[in-house]
Amino acid sequence: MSNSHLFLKSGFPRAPLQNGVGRYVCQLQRLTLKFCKNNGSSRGMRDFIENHLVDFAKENPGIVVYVKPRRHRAPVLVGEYLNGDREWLSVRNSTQTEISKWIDLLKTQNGSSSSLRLRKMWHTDVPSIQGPWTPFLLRSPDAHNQTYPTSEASQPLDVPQTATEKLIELFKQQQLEADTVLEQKRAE
Amino acid sequence: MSLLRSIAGVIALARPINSATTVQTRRHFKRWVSPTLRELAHRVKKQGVQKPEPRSGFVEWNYRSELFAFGKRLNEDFQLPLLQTAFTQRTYAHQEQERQRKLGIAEADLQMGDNSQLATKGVHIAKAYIEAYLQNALPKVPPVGQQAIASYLLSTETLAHVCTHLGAKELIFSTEYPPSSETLAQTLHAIIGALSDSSGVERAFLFVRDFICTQLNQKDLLEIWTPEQPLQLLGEICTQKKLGEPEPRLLGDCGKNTVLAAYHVGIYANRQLLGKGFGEDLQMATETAAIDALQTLFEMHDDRQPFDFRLQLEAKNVRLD
Amino acid sequence: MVFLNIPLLVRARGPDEFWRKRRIFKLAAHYRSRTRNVYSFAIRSVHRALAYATTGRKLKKLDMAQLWTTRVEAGCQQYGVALDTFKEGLARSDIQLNKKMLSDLAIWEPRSFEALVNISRERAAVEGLPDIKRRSAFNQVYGLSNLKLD
Amino acid sequence: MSLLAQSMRQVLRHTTQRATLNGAMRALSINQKLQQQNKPATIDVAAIAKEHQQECQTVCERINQQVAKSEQGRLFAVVHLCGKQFKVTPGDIILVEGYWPPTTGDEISLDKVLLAGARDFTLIGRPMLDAGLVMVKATIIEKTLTHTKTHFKKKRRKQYMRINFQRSPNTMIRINSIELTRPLDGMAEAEAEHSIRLF
Repeated sequence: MSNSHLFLKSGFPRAPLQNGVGRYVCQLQRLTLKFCKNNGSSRGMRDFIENHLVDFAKENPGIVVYVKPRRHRAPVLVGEYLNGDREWLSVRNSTQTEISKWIDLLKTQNGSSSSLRLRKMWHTDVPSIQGPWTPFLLRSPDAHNQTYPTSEASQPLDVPQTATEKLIELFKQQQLEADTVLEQKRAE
Repeated sequence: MSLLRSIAGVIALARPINSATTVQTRRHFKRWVSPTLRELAHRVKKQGVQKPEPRSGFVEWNYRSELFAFGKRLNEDFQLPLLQTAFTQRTYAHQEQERQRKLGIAEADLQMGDNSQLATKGVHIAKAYIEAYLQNALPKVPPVGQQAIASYLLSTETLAHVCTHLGAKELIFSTEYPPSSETLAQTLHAIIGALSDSSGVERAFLFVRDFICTQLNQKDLLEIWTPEQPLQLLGEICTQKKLGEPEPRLLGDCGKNTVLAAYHVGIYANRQLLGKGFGEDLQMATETAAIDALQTLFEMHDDRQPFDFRLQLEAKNVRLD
Repeated sequence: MVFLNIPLLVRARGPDEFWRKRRIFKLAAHYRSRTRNVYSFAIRSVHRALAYATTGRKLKKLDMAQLWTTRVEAGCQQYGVALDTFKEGLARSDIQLNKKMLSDLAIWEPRSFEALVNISRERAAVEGLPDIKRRSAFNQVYGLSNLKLD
Repeated sequence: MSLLAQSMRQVLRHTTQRATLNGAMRALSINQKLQQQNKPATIDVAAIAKEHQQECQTVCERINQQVAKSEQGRLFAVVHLCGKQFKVTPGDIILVEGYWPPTTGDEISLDKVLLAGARDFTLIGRPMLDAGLVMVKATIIEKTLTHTKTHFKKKRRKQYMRINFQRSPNTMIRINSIELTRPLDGMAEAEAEHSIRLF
């Protein structure tokens, strides 16, 4: 029986339901705050509920907030997301500022991201616009029906000019100049 | 000697105990915790796979605030009773009425609206808007293609996918849980209908654009609709547009008589290249080349103008007959 | 006054080490037989794995950089330009695309990559960089003819 | 040796009707200036500069026509963001690592565009394209922490073992649209005001 499910899953960055293309929808659906009324470890949670919870609920009408006092149980934040993920966060002995930070994180998340190792930092379904490189891209069609070995393809490249070729070239240039001089004389 | 040793032993033992008591007693994991948890897990496993129980069955559940949050999350304003009717299925409504009748509640206040009319209205709005949107975004695609894309967008799977991701799965009143994709699709239509009733058709159009049309973002249109006989279709279109008769030419090949043969075929109409395609054999390569040519003619390529999802379609050109 | 009689003092074995060992066993769940089940074996391989993971994160960045350079080199080899000439040409015409972008363009946008090679080859010719005259080994089959240089 | 960038002319030899141009106007403009310095006086410099100017204008016209008829299709851009470069098209997702102030739901425009391109042309910035030429709009859709990375150090037989757990923040951005806002107008404007852009 494979134990791969115990290991950290890896994946690629995805946004649920093309979020952000049409409009941005906050993905946190429900937030449950569980705490104990008189235990010391829930003090931060109790302060947060007294001072900040109402403003938080006013600012984010799209998130349903449940408060669940439980006797002798550790304070816990549970966030439920639109794609069905459920993020369980123990906030034992944390102050109200830390709790509000964790709640902001829950609010801006798309799902429980702590369980996914990202393998890439970008994602696109249209990687190529000018067409991906193919071996046929730069091959000129006339190279297609050549049967190798052809003499022209088997020449060495960048062979330096031999002396005789250089001489022939110079002679030709002289010829040209001689002709042009002759023409000018004849023209006058 | 043994007496001395035993007294020393007791003293030695006594010291750590009272030292433990003086230090604030550190609470460790009790030794009975892990065996108990293991036993519980074993029993749960023995029970076998359980049916997922609905979230609405939990203690912390308030339907009214969930409805309110649903509306606010999509920053639309719904009328809550209307939205509630949008979520109640007809079968559930009947079941409720029977139960209330059995309890002897007077017939008058037994009315429990179901979402069938809202759903029909929603279907109507969604279909009209999507067709207008596709007409505006993909003008050159033939009606068959636009119809195929519209039916893909309005298919039950896509609608069910959108509905679950809007968070409606928990809010639906229906007999069976989890709700089937048909109920989810119908609920999404009902939500569109409810939205058009409570805040006007304009908002409903924006809702359809933002949640249903965006499923086409970066989507390969060939996956949704591929022309059946590309070559014949290409021939017809070339004659219509008087481009000249399309004829395939081999542009290149490699590994000709091996298993991994690759042919690169281009389709030309009077010396103008229409499309290029690869394939294992010539027939398949011409097929892909024809499809590629059709894509360029219909402007369905990946590198066409991307869909504009911030476009405000005026209501007048969305025929709501 | 607490009377500690013998039965009470039989054994006090302290906290349950199940949870401490569980953290190691979770990381070793996919190992082979004894290294998965025996704690002393598991902890060794887990420590080794965590050390590999830590160094691996740095190595991955170096490998990716190496991969990108080879791809860019292959890309500009088609046009008969050496990699350092290509990079020098781009730097001098102050185009600051990094290796990742150049390799992405070489694969997915060959026309833009060709334009960049053109610019850098022009710049190299103007500035007189050394090995601009070297022709590509596959000149008439591949892209050099596209550049239609003299 | 003709120093003019051949990319101006049709690049692909076989008869693809999609002409391939390269809009590297600014590269050319500065190119000519440099040529003038180290070119012997014999070659008529003004003629070459005029020809280059002409070439650039034709390219810009063709691009402007295509953009006017909105036939340029999907644009891609290379964007510089938080120290990294991304190749983006509309509808993409990119992730920025580390602390980044913008929060979810914000609409931002990314203006460090190094290169923008379409099927038929590429605009190469040196090093960046002009301020308002390419408009890349994006929305922030998620701000999370990565998964817990363990930084583990151990020295054998030296009783030295350190383990630190780390979850660094990252931001997911959706690219909404990339458009060319202004028509291209050759080099005239490029030299005129080299506004220093403070970033």
